[in-house]
Amino acid sequence: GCSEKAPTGGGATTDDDVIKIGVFEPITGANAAGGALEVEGAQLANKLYPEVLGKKVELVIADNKSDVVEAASAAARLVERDKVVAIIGSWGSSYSMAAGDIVRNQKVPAVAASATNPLVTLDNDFYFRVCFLDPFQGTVMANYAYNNLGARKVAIIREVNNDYAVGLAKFFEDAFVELTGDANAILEVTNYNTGDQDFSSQLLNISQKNPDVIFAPGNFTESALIIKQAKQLGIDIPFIGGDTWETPEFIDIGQQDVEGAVFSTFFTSEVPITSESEIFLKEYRAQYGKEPAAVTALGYDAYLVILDAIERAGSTDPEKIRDEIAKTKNFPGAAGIITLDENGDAVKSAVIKVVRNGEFVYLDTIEPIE
Amino acid sequence: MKKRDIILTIISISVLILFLMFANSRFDSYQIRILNLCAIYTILGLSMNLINGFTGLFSLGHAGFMAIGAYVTALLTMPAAVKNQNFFLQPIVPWLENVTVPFLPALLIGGIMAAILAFIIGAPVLRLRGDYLAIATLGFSEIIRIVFTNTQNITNGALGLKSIPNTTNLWWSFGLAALTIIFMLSLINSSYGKALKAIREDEIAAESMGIGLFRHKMLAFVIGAFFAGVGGGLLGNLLGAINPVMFRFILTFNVLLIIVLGGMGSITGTVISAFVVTSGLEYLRVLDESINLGFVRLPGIPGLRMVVFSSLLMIVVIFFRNGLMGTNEFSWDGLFALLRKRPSFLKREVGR
Amino acid sequence: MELLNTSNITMKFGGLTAVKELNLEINKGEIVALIGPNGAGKTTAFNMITGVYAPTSGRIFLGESDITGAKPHLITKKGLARTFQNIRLFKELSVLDNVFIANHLHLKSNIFEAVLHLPRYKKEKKSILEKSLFLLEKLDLLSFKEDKAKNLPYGMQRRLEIARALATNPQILLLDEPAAGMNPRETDNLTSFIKDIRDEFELTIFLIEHHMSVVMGISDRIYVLDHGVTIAVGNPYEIQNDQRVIEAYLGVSEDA
Amino acid sequence: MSFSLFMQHLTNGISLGSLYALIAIGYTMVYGILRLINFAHGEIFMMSLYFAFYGVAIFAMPWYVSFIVTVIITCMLGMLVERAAYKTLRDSPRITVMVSAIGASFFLQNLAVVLFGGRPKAFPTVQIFTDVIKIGTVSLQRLTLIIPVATIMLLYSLLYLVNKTKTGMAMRAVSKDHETARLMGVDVNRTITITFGIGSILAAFGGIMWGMKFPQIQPFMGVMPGLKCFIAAVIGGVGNIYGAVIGGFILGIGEIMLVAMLPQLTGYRDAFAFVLLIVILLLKPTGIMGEKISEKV
Amino acid sequence: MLKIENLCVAYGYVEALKGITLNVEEGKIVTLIGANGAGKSTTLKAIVGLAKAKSGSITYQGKNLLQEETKNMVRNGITLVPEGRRVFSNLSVLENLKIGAFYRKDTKKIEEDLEWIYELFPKLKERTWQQAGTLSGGEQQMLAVGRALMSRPKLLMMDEPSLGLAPLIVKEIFNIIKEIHKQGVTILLIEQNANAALKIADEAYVLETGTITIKGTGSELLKDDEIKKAYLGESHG
Ligand SMILES: Nc1ncnc2c1ncn2[C@@H]1O[C@H](COP(=O)(O)OP(=O)(O)OP(=O)(O)O)[C@@H](O)[C@H]1O
Ligand SMILES: Nc1ncnc2c1ncn2[C@@H]1O[C@H](COP(=O)(O)OP(=O)(O)OP(=O)(O)O)[C@@H](O)[C@H]1O
Ligand SMILES: [Mg+2]
Ligand SMILES: [Mg+2]
Repeated sequence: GCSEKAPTGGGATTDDDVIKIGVFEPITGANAAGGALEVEGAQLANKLYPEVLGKKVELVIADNKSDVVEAASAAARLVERDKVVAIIGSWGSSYSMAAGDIVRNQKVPAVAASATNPLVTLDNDFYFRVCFLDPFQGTVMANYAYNNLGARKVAIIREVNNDYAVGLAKFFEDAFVELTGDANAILEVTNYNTGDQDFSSQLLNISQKNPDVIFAPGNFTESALIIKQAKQLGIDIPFIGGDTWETPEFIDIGQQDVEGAVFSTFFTSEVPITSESEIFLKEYRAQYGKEPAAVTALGYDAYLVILDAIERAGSTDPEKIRDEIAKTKNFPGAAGIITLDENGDAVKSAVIKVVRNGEFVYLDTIEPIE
Repeated sequence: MKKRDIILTIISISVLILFLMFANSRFDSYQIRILNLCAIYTILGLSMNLINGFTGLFSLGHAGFMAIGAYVTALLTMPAAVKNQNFFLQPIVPWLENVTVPFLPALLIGGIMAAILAFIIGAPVLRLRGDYLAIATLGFSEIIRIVFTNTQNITNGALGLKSIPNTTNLWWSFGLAALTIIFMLSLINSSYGKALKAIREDEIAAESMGIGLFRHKMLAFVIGAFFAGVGGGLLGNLLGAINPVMFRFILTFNVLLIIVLGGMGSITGTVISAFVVTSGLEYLRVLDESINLGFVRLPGIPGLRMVVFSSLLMIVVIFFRNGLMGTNEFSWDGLFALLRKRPSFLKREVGR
Repeated sequence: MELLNTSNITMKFGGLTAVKELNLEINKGEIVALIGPNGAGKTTAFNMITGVYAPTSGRIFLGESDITGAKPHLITKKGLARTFQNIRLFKELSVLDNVFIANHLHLKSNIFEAVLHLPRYKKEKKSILEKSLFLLEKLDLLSFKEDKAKNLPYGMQRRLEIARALATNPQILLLDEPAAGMNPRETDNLTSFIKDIRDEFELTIFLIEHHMSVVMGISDRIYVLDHGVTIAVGNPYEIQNDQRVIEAYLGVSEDA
Repeated sequence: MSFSLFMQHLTNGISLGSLYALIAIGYTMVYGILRLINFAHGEIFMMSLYFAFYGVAIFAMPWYVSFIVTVIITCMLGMLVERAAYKTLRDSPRITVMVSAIGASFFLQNLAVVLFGGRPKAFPTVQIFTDVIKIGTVSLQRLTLIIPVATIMLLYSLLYLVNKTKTGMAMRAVSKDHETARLMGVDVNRTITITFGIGSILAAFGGIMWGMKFPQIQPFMGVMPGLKCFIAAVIGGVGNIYGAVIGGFILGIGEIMLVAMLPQLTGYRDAFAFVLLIVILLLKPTGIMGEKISEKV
Repeated sequence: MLKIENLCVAYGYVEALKGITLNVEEGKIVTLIGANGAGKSTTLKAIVGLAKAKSGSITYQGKNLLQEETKNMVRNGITLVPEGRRVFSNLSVLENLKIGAFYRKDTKKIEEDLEWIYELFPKLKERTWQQAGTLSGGEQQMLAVGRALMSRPKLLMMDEPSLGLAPLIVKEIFNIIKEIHKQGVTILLIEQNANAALKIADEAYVLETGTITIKGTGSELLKDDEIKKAYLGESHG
């Protein structure tokens, strides 16, 4: 590629008229789907806002292959080879974590779109994120289950080898136990693994305990199959979940069986929060002819936050950009107003949606807890 | 060894050391990372070659041993504060919380734990043959991974570990790779090494010549696992973050690929192949990027790299059935012969 | 003095009794042959004695010790070595290594001494090397020591197998059809060769063979099996004139 | 556990087991003839789902036409894979062939990512198969009744083919000795190609059934079923067609019952297959119905 | 019938045949003798295409065999009984015989030929349903010959059919070779048992490390002193 021609080692001489921003995502491998969603967002943002400081912004996409070893190399390559000034990504907290040391040591800021694992930004001044964290989301769903569904007993089925699902399940559990004041409010926590397709015995087991609600954090394909199989087994208990469910495929796969499934997410197109949301929605629908996923909006926002920081820094020096990213406050993104806290995490509202008539329908907005 | 060869060997080792010093000061972190990976894959490749290439056991359990090494080394080198930060969902078991040891002992303990596990697994599994051994060892490595996913208060489960001290550097990785090479060469040329090769050639004959099959297979298996553990430890402390998903079968396959391409039963081949495959895969990244032809800009096709890589792999395997080196080893004589264009250096047996 | 002794060893494969109640007595220094039609159970008897199969019933003694059901490598350590009906050399390894490996069982150094080249290993290695070269020279194979075993002509491969077996320092050597695939001329040479090594290495030899010229030429005693059953024991003269042996195995004599 | 609950679990187990069995037959078939673990089998299975999907979704074929086309194309794909990845390696060391096989499987995965995209797609289900019916207290999809029947039918047709026809005899001969088979006038390459074709047809059948039961497709979906069904084949005795079916049922029912009886072990469910595999191999080193391979010395 | 001219075959760097010329006339028994590793088996393998010729030519009834694939050899009437029998151990005796007639379509004739084989080898008839792998060495050798005959060969090539067989069976095998020959089959025979082979051979060639050193009729060679010394051994003088 063209980037190869840049002299390596020694004093960095970047191309003068372009600013490179790395997009660090799983393009191939098991998480390719999620990666693609975020890339869409970043690319759309780049198309709409192609310039900053009078220079063209170029996205350099690096595939982390859904693999931790590769992820570290890909991140190192972005930083050293492509001389990017900042990085967007990655879907999948573990890949972000693998890049953590590199961005910190090389002092290049990274903004994750949807990595919700608290460890990503913890103790790393160079990692940020534009989404909320699992603890918040867990609380939101616990509240919803307790208040709106009147649930007092809940069963959890979680994707045990997925850090996101394990974390979310735990935060939900803590919050729900606190709400009910009942140490046994969680009847059972049952597990499955990524790629599993048969959940019948897990479902039968938890249905025997008669929970009011089943909380099922995990990948959307598996989740859709879980709900589908539950219906086939005649289990008529409401399912609630997390932000990963908000993909068209969740409905495609689940069809009428996922009707009524409720989950929390970052953003809704029904109630555009900012003017940026409307621009994003319009352009996305025009380009792709469908409704965007939340993580796409977040990928879009990650780009904008970086761009904004470059603008404010008036420089392409990664360290200066980092300092400006850290100061991001009340920034109007497509998926809501973004304010980064001292950990570099976004403090923002969550949205609750339900599947109705084959579409995601907005239910409620939950403001962040101070 | 001839005097000439000793001198040449000393010269090349000095050149390597000079190169490492140069690389350390002048290379960027990306290049250094790739070099580190090359050296680590050399260790992993050699350890697997001992089991699969020299002893002829068909073992696909390497990722499991690496996982043990990586986790043990990481947990032993992480300070208590970092551990507590990591284990925010479920606290770490107390006996692990406060142990912190320096890198080298941690690596060794990692290797030894992998070796102990290999010993336990080996007792039942090494009785199996061929494909059955392959699938059983693959199974064990998957079981290790699944156990690591589910023992949250020891391994932090799916969350993985992060902020592992970045201790691995060129000196560690190349130093240990060099030690591994020397160890393997010395082992292979010793009476024990020859016994292992005899087992590969013909188990029944080897046993009839007084070679205890089980004991020697176990020896290779345990030593291989030890080095796999050390390699895994180096890898974990290079990456700084590990999780159970990373130790899937594909990791074993990467190592297998290296030894098959290099030549099963050739130490030289493994070393060459570890460097070629690791850096080659990085180089192919170009395919995923957009290509600027000056007048038009071709968009990169995501995933094309892996398609090209897997087809290259198959082509290489098809045309170099016995790998680049077969079972041959580098020797100075061979090199000179090659320079004089004698074919004896890379002589391949036909119809094997 | 009795060196090898089997008492009523029997081997069954599923419904088939390959060897039935075989009683062998082989004395030190003897050359004993085992003959019989194809499928009579000769190789099976060898496999039981060498530990490849554990006999279904019966006991096997090597000198004083009971080796029934012991692992092949332990039996070899006790001083019993063999060759195979279908050559089983370490094909990809050099001729020298083939013989070298057969010394491994007597190695006293442990693996660390070997890898670190500590003095004891160095000394042992030197003597193994010397012994291997000596054996190769004895068997006229010295000039091929660097060749891969599989590249040797068939006859030499057979000899190498014997050299390899001798390297384990056996008291008794079991040869399974050493003359198979040899022409009559080579077969004659083999006959004298077997006698030579018996004397040179003070061996006891137990062999299976279909070439009567070999069997009758060197055997002190002969056992004859048919369908797993011992149908005759005796010296060559007795065997050649035993009606049952002629019927089952030799056929009417017209000089085999 | 109540009786009706137990029956429900058992039904689920049989239904999963018969799917495993169906795919395991394909593995066993190829292994029996070539002594080669066809690692790409799972990927051929995955591709068949995509073919069926595109048949219905893009080319708007009725489902039955699409399914027939799928079987045909998958069969061709299998033969193609054999040509590319295995044929040239006929006399190579086994491990080389194994690497090539794994390489082929990665190739197909990545190809699927490039061609079809990494995002999962919903498999077009057919109402008459997926409708839920109730038998007593047990609720099941019609499919659950169809799959075991299909599996048994395919089992017997295969047994007939392998044991009673000339092609089958050629297959068995090829499995022992290529050179001699050639000497007898057997077209070894063709026989192997046919074997792969049949194996792939089985993968396609398995794929379609699987897709209707678990209606989602993505490029990596072949890995786990591939591995599990291979394990099923090994448990039953790889190379033995009956064995594959038995292994499939044992694995399917075992997995379900494990979780049913010991709910606290759900996280280890995938390990169950491997534990079972290892236990069985230790008891019977060549699987339940595997031929005893005692090398004649 | 079969003409080999200047045939060279190499396995990698090992030259197994260094230009041999040999002629098999229709209706004859031709035998090829020579020490181990002389290249006898290689000659037969080259004829059926299992070993690749480097140079030279092989013609059979005017047809260039080097162009021909192994699997088509039986159709031309050439069948090889390979060294070491190589019966299909997982097939029954009957199936082994049937696969010998694999290319044939004349089902009725096949049945008749089966009867003929069972007449030649009554032992095989007893074992029709037994798995070939469990037969004794001698029985396997008979099966290998029977299997070859089922293809109704015009030229039958046998690679050391007496290898490892009991004396009684060796005699039987040679009788059968004579019997087959009487029924009009041309035979190319490789034997270590030079004595027996030369006795039945019309013509004989001696192969030494890849070259043909002596040729002549069977009885000529039997009397040849060189041959006696090199191949027949003293006890057969
Ligand atoms: N591993 C085995 N499994 C089943 N049957 C076996 C096995 N080994 C040998 N046999 C059977 O046992 C019988 C005796 O075989 P064995 O090899 O001992 O014969 P042999 O006397 O050595 O014959 P030959 O002279 O042909 O070598 C044969 O019928 C053979 O098929
Ligand atoms: N596949 C092979 N690869 C390498 N060399 C081979 C191969 N097959 C045979 N050779 C070599 O070719 C030469 C001739 O072998 P061939 O098998 O034709 O001998 P032969 O006369 O049939 O001997 P035998 O009496 O042992 O059957 C030998 O030196 C042998 O080592
Ligand atoms: Mg025998
Ligand atoms: Mg031969």
